[in-house]
Amino acid sequence: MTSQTSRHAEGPEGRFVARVLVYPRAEVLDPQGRAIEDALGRIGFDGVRRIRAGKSFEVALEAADEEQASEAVDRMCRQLLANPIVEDYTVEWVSE
Amino acid sequence: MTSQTSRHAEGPEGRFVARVLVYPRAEVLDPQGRAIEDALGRIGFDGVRRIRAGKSFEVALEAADEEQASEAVDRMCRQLLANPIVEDYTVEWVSE
Amino acid sequence: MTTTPSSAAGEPVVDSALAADHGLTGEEFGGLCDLLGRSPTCTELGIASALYSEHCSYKSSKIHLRRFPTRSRRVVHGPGENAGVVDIGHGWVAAFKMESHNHPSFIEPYQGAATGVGGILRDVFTMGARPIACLDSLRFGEIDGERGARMRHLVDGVVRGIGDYGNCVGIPTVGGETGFHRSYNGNILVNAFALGVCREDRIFTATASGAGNPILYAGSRTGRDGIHGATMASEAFDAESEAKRPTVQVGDPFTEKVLLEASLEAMRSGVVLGVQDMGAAGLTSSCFEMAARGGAGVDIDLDLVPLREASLTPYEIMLSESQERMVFVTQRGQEEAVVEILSRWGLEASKIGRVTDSGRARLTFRGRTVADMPVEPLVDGAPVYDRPAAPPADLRERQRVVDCEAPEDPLRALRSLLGTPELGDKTWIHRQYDSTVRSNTIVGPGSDAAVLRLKGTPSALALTSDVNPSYCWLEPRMGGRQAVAEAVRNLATVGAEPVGMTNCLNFGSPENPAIAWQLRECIEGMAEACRAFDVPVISGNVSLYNETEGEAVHPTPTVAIVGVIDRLEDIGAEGDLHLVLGCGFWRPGDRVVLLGCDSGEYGGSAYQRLLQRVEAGRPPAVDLEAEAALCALLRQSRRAGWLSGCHDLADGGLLLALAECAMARGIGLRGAVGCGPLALFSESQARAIVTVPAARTEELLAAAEARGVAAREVGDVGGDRLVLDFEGGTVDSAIGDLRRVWTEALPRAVG
Amino acid sequence: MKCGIVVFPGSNCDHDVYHVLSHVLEQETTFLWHQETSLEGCELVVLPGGFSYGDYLRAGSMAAHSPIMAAVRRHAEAGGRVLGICNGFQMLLETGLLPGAMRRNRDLRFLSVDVHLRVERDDLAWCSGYRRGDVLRMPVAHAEGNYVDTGEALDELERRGQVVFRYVNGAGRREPAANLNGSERAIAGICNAGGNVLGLMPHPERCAEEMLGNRDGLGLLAGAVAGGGRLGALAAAGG
Ligand SMILES: Nc1ncnc2c1ncn2[C@@H]1O[C@H](COP(=O)(O)OP(=O)(O)O)[C@@H](O)[C@H]1O
Ligand SMILES: [Mg+2]
Repeated sequence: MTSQTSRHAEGPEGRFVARVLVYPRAEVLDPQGRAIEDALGRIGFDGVRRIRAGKSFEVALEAADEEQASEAVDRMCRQLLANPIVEDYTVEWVSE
Repeated sequence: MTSQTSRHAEGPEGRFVARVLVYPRAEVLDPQGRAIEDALGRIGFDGVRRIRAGKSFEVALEAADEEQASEAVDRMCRQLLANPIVEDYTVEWVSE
Repeated sequence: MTTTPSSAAGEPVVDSALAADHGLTGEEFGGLCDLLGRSPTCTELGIASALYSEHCSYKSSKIHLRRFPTRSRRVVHGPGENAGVVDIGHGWVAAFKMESHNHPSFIEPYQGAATGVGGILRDVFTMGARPIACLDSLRFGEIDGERGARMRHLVDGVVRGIGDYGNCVGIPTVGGETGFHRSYNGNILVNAFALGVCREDRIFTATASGAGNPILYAGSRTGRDGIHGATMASEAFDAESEAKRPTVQVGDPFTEKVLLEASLEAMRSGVVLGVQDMGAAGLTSSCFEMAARGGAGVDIDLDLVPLREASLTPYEIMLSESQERMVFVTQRGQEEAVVEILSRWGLEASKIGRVTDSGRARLTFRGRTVADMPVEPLVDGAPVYDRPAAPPADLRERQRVVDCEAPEDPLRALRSLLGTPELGDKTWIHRQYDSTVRSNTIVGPGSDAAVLRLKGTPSALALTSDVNPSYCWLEPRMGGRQAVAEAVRNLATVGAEPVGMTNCLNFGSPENPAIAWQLRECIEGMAEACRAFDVPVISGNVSLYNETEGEAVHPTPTVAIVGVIDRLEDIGAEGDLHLVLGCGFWRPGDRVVLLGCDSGEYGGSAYQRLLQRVEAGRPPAVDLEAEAALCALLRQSRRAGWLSGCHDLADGGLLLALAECAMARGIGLRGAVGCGPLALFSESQARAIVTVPAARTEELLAAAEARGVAAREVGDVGGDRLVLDFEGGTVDSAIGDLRRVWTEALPRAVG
Repeated sequence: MKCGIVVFPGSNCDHDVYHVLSHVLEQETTFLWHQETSLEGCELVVLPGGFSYGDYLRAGSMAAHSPIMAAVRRHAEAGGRVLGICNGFQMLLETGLLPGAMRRNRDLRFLSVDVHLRVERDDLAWCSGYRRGDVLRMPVAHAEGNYVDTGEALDELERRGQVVFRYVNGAGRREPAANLNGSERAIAGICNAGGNVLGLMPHPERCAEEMLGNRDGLGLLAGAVAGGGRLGALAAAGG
């Protein structure tokens, strides 16, 4: 499980926006990615080497400070947004 | 539809990696995002203001140059990865 | 290649410690060294440990399984094939089997349950049969309150996993069962059943024969999925299981669907000799079992196996449990025809080796022989244990009869029972399953038995799965009998003759004498009942070591039986069949008749367990003759077209069964029974309620008398209330009220 | 009428439609492989239910790019009949032959139940067996049947009378509880402006025979092949 925090963006009144990306773990089968690769090949995109298909969440939350925001998002990922058994997630911070 | 191109990353031998984010359009109800907001509330995250739930694709492709890569990914999005009636997409470039 | 096999670069040294890590006893390891005449390579050790695991070898259960009757005039293939096969008439055969995916589902409920469905479907279509129906038998722990949070997550994941997989492949899930009990808190049970049909001359077996014939690999590429899965399924849980997490397999139902279509097409092409899917222990079990059945050997070049990651070792390639993979043996020189079919369906296929007459499995990797083992002794000569068995020390305590208090208000008791997840409506589950695809479903989930028409014939198939783990825990032999009896009875309610049984034996560790005893006793009870009803066991699966930190699951020998209704037209008017074969009241004015007698039995009953919070005493006695007589009467009445509905009495007893009949279509009953309030909840066996048009009552009663089955008229169908006089009072409730409690129970419990 | 059922990898209701068209309605019926480019003279083309390409990206999205879809489009543009059921409806949306899109069901779960539908048009061949306002019962079985389009597009759809079926309660009235997947305006099925392309989420092929306890769907399939005299009668009988 990788949790990479790059840049925190703080909006007015302690508002933070995180972007969570969730992908199947590298060693786990990604049937959706495979199917999309094949489909792109069929419709004539030959340059495509690999597709990973995942989920993306934009989480807007209030928190006292960066640290709390970061801690909360990390907990959300572990508890709900990602399934650590088959998925990895990364967290990035975006400005509103 | 928004297509925002930020930074191109070129790997060895004309290999590019794009990240495509696809979200329900703002005016379209996002049942999944809503469900996650509710679920997070139930398990005690009170700071959450809004969740948008979307898809994320990592596309590794070969192309002669940035422009071709960018053009190809944009076409993929329009033809397959996003449905413009209900979804917006953004493209970013990541290094390998 | 004649070189002595050696481990691949970077693999650990094989010694008895490594063997112990693989679950082999010192004796088993010694036996393996003797068999090979040398120390095994790493790959060989992996292979042997998989083949010697309980999952593949049945080493602790084999001696008991021999008790099952396995033959009848209808049996085409008994146990030993991927699925058993029985003749269902009109030139058709049915192939079916049930399998557990308990441990994987506990670790990752969605993928675990999904891949369980995938595996059982492959077992069926590798026989050449087209899958037409699934059942799922589920046991969960407590789901209430804080503590139940993880369990609710498991319920949700398992149900979505089963649904998403079966729905995508397009096989209807037409029934099943769902139970909750604290004994499953640390080990849930997910048993998946699949049934397929096939013209009788089109059945295939998983056999490798004909030296020189090519072996093709088809389907998904091999990754690091589920390595050690087979061994894992045979070990009890402990804290270390967490570390085994990365071994979860991910299912790809789309690939399964195309593999299904392509395989059936390839088998029809005439050039395929044998087919086997890669299930538990992947390439190992498929190669060894196919070779063993054909009395042959195989040479496999592991460099030719399509991989998802280039870095897999031969050990990993042989043990990977990546899903949606198959092995085909074709006529020599004809492999292209099969490759062509597969590729039309978008599937990769590659020739990975050939059949030999050496009787050995020889595996090469990067120019080196990494395994060279005799096939037959490893597959059929795996150790067999007669484990010490003894009744549990507290058996007496368990079976001590506890006085059961009569309810002050039977209606309140009924409502409490209806409001438990255990007895509540299961629609929340089965409405996530496509139950009507393939357009054969006459009766789907929500009845005693599902009924599927067989297109192009006058007949239908009926199927059901049953077991009462509390009964089995209190008195395993009786519980084993009861599971079979209830399944046969459920089939009889729709007039179906049982033609074959499959089962899944879910128990704790057989190394514990009390569990070994439970296993033996349950099997003995099941076997007695099978003989009494003349039902052959044609396939099955054993799942042992379902225990966590010494806490074993209740003994749960899940039984699934398939029955045949010869002529649907005998049973009722075509347009009414879905009503007549269901178990609800629907036609006002019909008479309600109760068949069978009550002996006031409460041990292990829902009333005692769920309302009085006691699990003790002896479970209801199963009188096999009485059951057989009741079932014969039900089938006779069905064939004669007398019945407009039928529901057997099971968990919860008479009042609950009547309430279920009333809730089904919101049509009630006005009636009376001559028993006290407590007896309304007794679970005496061999009983059923039937509805008949008033004009048919005489015939039915006469037939019952002729067969020695007690029969008494209870009342009339009609109105929107359930009104039942009993000795000392009346139950009177609007059906809508009962329905509300019943339908909200499960959704509320799962949150 | 010669009927063609397109088989995509992952189609799983293809045989069910075949059974009704061929054995119940006794039409000349054939399967068409998704990689073909010709419709072999079929007058009715059915895009069946199932999970084409696993529905891995969006339901119907990958099948929409199949070679045969060009021929289906030409057929539709020339006024030929095209019926999309469930996954087939999703494909019609993805190809743009019908307007709108699908989202996941409101409660994000697969939904397998009988629903009630109100017939909103009876001037189309498809509905020749029904009357406007008829309430039909049909099974649905889908995860992505939550129909959506922009407000203007929906208004336009309504104005042109392209809504053919709506989810209603047993009494024929719209209510949120009857619109289980959450579709905008309770839309269950729509047609194109010409009325020759129809898509719907429910499965008429699963309720077209007496033995299955429900024949409400037969009218639609009979309507689909209506044109000959005998067939018109059958269509009427199916309602
Ligand atoms: N997990 C499940 N999947 C599908 N159907 C289920 C499931 N659990 C229960 N059902 C259905 O709910 C109904 C009631 O189940 P149960 O009480 O076990 O029936 P019975 O006592 O007659 O064997 C049955 O029709 C059964 O098929
Ligand atoms: Mg029953």
